[in-house]
Amino acid sequence: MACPATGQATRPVAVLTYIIRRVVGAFAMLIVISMVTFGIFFVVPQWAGATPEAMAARYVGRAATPETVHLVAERLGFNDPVVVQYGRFVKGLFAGAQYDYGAGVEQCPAPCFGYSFISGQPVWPDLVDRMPVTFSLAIGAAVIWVLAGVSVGVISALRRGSFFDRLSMGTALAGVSLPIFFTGMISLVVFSYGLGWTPPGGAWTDLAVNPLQWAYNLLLPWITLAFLFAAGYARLTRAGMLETMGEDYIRTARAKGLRERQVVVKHGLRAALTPILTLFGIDFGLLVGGAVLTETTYTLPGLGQFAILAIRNQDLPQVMGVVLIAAGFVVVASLIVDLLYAVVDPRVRLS
Amino acid sequence: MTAPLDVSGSASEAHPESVLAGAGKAIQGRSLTRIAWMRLRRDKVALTGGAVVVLLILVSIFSSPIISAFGHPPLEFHQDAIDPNTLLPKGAFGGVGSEYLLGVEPINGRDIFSRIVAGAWVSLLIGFLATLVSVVIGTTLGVIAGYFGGWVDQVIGRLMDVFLAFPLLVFAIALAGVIPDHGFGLEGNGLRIAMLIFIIGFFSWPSIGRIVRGQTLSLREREFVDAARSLGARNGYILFREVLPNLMAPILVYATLLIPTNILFEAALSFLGVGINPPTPTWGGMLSEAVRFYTLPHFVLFPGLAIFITVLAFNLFGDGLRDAFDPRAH
Amino acid sequence: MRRKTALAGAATAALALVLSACGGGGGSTQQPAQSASGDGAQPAFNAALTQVFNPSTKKGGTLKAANYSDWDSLDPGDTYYGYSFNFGRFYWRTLTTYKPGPGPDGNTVVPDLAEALGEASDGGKTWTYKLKSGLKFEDGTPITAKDVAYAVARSFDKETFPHGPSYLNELLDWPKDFKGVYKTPDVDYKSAVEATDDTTVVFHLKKPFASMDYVVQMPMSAPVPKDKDTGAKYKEHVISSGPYKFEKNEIGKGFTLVRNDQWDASTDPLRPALPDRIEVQVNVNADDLDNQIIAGDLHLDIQGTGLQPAALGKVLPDPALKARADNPTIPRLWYASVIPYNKPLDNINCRKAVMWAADRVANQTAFGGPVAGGDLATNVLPPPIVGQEKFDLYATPESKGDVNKAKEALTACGQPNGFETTMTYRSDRPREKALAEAMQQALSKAGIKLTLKGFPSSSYFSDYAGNVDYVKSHNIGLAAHGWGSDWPDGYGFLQAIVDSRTIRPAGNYNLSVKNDEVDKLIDQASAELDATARAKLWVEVDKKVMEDASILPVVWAKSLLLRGKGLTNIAYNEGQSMYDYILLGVE
Amino acid sequence: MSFLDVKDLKIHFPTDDGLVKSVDGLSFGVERGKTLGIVGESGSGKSVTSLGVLGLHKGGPAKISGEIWLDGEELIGASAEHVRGLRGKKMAMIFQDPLSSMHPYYTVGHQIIEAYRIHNDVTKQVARKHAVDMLGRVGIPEPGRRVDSYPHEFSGGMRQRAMIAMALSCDPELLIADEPTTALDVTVQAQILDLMRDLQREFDSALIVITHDLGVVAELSDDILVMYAGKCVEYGSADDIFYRPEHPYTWGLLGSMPRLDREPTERLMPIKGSPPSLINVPPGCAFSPRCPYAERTGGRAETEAPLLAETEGGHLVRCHMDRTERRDLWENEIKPVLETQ
Repeated sequence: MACPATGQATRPVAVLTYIIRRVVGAFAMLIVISMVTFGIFFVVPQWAGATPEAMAARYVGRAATPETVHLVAERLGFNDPVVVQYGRFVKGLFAGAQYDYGAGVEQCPAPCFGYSFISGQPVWPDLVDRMPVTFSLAIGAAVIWVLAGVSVGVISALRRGSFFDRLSMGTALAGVSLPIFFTGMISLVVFSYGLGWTPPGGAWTDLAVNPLQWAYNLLLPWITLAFLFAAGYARLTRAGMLETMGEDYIRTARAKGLRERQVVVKHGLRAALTPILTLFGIDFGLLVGGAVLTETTYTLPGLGQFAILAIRNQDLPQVMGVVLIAAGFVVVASLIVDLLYAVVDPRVRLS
Repeated sequence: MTAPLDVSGSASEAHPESVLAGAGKAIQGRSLTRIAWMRLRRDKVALTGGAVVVLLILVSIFSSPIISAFGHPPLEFHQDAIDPNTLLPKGAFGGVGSEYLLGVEPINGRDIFSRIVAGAWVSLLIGFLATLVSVVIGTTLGVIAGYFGGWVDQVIGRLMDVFLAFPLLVFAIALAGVIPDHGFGLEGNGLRIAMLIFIIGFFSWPSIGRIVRGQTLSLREREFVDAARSLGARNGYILFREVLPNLMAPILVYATLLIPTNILFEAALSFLGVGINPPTPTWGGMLSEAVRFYTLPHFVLFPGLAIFITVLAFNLFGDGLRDAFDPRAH
Repeated sequence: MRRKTALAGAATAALALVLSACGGGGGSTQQPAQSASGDGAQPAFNAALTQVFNPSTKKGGTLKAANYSDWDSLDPGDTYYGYSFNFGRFYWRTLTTYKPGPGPDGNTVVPDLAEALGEASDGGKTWTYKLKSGLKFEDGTPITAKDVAYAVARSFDKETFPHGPSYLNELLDWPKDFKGVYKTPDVDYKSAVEATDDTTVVFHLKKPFASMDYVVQMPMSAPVPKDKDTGAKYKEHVISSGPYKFEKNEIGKGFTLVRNDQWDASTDPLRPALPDRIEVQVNVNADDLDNQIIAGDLHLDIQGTGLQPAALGKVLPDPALKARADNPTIPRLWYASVIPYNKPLDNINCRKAVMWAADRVANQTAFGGPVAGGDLATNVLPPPIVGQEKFDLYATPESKGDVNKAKEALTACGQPNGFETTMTYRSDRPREKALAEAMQQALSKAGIKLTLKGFPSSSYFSDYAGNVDYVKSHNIGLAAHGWGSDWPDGYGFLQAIVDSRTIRPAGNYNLSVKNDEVDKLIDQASAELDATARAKLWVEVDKKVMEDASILPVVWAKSLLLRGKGLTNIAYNEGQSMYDYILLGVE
Repeated sequence: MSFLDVKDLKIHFPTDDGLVKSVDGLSFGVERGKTLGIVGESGSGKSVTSLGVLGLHKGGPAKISGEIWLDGEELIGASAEHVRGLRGKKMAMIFQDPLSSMHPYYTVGHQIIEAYRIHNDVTKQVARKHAVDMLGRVGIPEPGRRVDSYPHEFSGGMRQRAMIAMALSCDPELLIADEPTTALDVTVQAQILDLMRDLQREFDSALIVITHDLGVVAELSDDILVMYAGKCVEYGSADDIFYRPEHPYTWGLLGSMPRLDREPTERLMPIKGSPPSLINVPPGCAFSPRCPYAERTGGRAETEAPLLAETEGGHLVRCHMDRTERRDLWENEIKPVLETQ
């Protein structure tokens, strides 16, 4: 994250250096995350006393013979030391890997996230396949929650103590206190299964196939997810606006004879939105990495659902893939936000 | 305030500055706590939240007598309350009535009221203790970062950034999914509860850490710290005698606001099936079963409301507390 | 054939049980059942059990099907799910298959690729199958005996195909140095399976084995052309030998089957091949799937294991929906293994105490009750198994358990005050969880204290209940378990779960039966070529296991299947224990 | 009537803790070309007064009464929109902390241009030229380049100059400077004060300087008003206040006046205690708890509020002590001590 500091205007070279440094940092972070994830799935079971065979036995059919289990353990490399297994994974990421499918060998180009232990399918195409779902969910919800949250927050701040303020802040507090798996379920029961206005859970159409259907299918998840976030953003915006509107420069703007609307929008909101931008970057980054609870509740075939399935199946290559992708999105989102931050707030120097 | 929990215990809202103003007052006069208390006493909404919190704590402590007075043991099956042909509860709205206050579960007819009362214990225990873990980690690292500054601050600050920008829920699920069955001298749900407390606490410390760091940073520059330092006080003494006492108010406020986040976190993990093992009733676990029976409104509604009311109460109380300690809110 | 009549009796009994279990519904279900036998068009409860419901020969239309999880593999050499065996017959043909259609005949095998059932020689050590003529793959190349032998040989490689059954690996006389067709392409495997000419496949077994016709109805015998074999990737495009071929296949999402114009109906009297297209989605949410079938958006739930609890609550109370349902007893037993590895359950009397103390009605309820769950099981073999007999060594009043007898047994075991042990279950299976909770309740009355532990299905047998070390070190005494037969005879059901010689360090399905007498009887039964005597011997095995008190039967499973709207030609098949998919058509 | 005439101005804020009487019956006037200094401790109500004159409390929670006449126009009763139109154009303000008073996200030039274009219908180019011009007039070097700088890129003194440029951009007839030099170091203070004096002469505007520091007004003001707890305690010409002060609070202020020849933190005659809460102001003299001479009033200080009374030609004092006693104290006790410093 950029350190807000007073200093000179940002120069292109500085920006480039900054980006390079951030990308290097991001790589370091991803490597740490991958090591920890790897450790969780290999070291923790070993603490619990699992042998390579016991681990391989998850990935065979029922009534498999010990020989089968042993062969699979060999094939998946469970007999090697953890370090070697991890090294193989990293090598796959950077140099690609080879996949022996019996009748031949397939080249899995870098970045190779490996092949599912369960289905034998390469992980990367599966991840790519699921991204549009999570993206659609996150973007649609984000548009709604930012618009709704910020406008409600601004109005509440300006009409502090009014009926609108009390009502919307009460609703917002309720909103942040409701778990999405509860609101999601209730919304499905009422609007999909009860009134039949919205499609049942699991409905997903690609945007390219039918944009209207796409939006219709995602409407309920969008609104539910947006409600949760909008509540938080409304509270934040309100707090931020109250704070900003008490700033000296707002008084200055008024003393200049500026119209109140301009004071609010141009001077107040602009400053109040900057912390929200940071939060939005993190929230959005986390969300595109997999909206686990929302996707579970609405059974949307996105990255979050993929993550849960992978974890339940203990399908390590898939887990690694989805965790790294999710972390990657967060890193990219926070990088973009930090760059934007520097654009929005001239006091921020990228360093 | 509680962060929206979808992807993770995402970045919490933080107003270090506003509470800082409160902390500053603490130094000038000892009456801050009294002023805050006076303000809190006038805040009916916060008081209601506080009362509900106290009630919930009492309920979870006295769950056994409450259950024996108003319900049936939470694990007991009641086939008589189930229609054998449909396996659904007999009677309207899931069998809600004087026998079963909130109706019964389908298939085996367990008393939902009792299960909710019994589930309060797990929710609150994990909510409180996980918060304690976060507060301990967050305060320690926050104070160290803020007080010593320099590279220490850099390292810890980077660590907080990493934690805040982390697919935490996915990670916590992965971790909770591979909790072994025994270890650290604990077994089964005892170990699971301990591990969940640790996992949740471990993943939500940065929000507190950031606030404490900010506070410490500014306290470090205050005259009374300078004074202590000029008198030759050691770092340890300054930290524990001068800095920490002045951090109590903001820590208290943010801990109160972190509890509901952690309660939601536990509910989410239980909902996803990596929380507390059944048959121990938990609210999240009840909801995950209710998903399959969405045709039964009572089955979804009551555990959901239990979570909602608890989290709301904590949030109301925490908000009130913050406002009380934050002079600028008035 | 005795088997047939015995089964018919069992089926009728099951039906009667259903009818009585449904109380007041008796009158209303009977009447539509009659009309169903008339023209088969009137929907009625259980209408597709004994007749083809809504029979039709009309071709065309798209069959829409969905699976709430995913195939282990679409490759005939690498799959082990019952529904996969059933559904796969759309795109593969095996040497034999179950006789399509309803009623007790359904669990007999009939030739498919083969002209006739197998010919045993050498006292059951050699089995010979003759192929029909005019068989072709989807690319028009003829199907020869070599393709069948190759398919069998390639399925040997468990490193490449870890999912499929290993019966043939163990039964056939493989050369010592054979490691599979990919790793040792030069090793001749004719000592195990060979094509003596273009139409003759010969299997050489290590020892006499009677049930070979049942084994080769499994898809390992579906032909695979060697030059199209891509090993682990073959599942992405299986070369069809049946009436449909893959149009597209997105693993993890679904696939589409279209007509295979090289398939010759004249070689295949079993498959009417009615729909023009078959569309399959996978990983559909189970509850949504049910809803879509109820609403008519989907025709078929491929897993064929029945409705989810949520949908039961919708279907059972609604007469119109209930009339679209069938409630067959399937060859599956839900049970609790009573594990003799730890004290005091190593003592047979302590195991008996568990048998006596269990409240079987509560257990049955936990499993979904008589309709959704199944009939109260008193012994191991389920009714649809050939020659099954029902007996009860631990009868208690109203089947609700007998605390006194349990305490007597405990005293005999030297634990008059009871003991503590742990019961495992699969945490993602609500019914097993409910069973564990019911057992906890019932056993506590006799002083036996159960601690419950749930584990994920994926690692249940490898890491926990099926892992001997784990069981021993964690004092696991009971484990929820369920088993369905690979084919409906004693060997097909019992071998994997009661033969102590199958027990290995991890990944066990036989969790608790360790009894020499049981093992001896199994050897005797599997070599017996006379069907009647064989069936009797399997009943003896069943009795021995119950005497050993190491399996506590819970229910003989029934499923509640819903016929999709617009489906024609629906019949429940005993052999598949679900609807016979190759018969289906759409309106 | 003066150019600006404030009569019995009261600005009260209702809060949960009670009514805060920030300004309670204040009257003063200032002519074009003249300067009024308003002096008092923080919390005495001086800033609230200035904001009240600008009409910045309108629409807020404050309760305002009294009269404010600007160039013959009454402002308290006027519409908010009308007063807004006067702000920036007819009356302008210079705030105390130029860093926080300028918007951090906009360039200095942008903020001046904005101020100019509110009241002047000109193109951006014209306004920009004006802004550069103004920056030059307040003594900022290279105004053509600095116009595109952000406030945080300026030094403190430059920022204050920019602030002044912004305030003067529309030639206001009334200029209020609220602690214009507090945030600056001493040498820069002097420069800014010189600049303001010069500019006032140039623009012939009425100037109100608000400060807690008598030193500032000493150089600028024609008249001085000393405020305490929302009220005027002493009013008079600069000479009256500096050479003939009669209120003990003014003495205190004089005694704590920082001088160039003294350490700024050193206080000779500190005023003991802190200003009273403006909620529930006690009856009697608001200053009495801190006043060393309170006992001389025979108990009246605690019970009876003193009135603002004229001692001689326009010199007003709010004190229970009689005039001779006050003069006596000043001449014999206070002045000698102050002079020895």
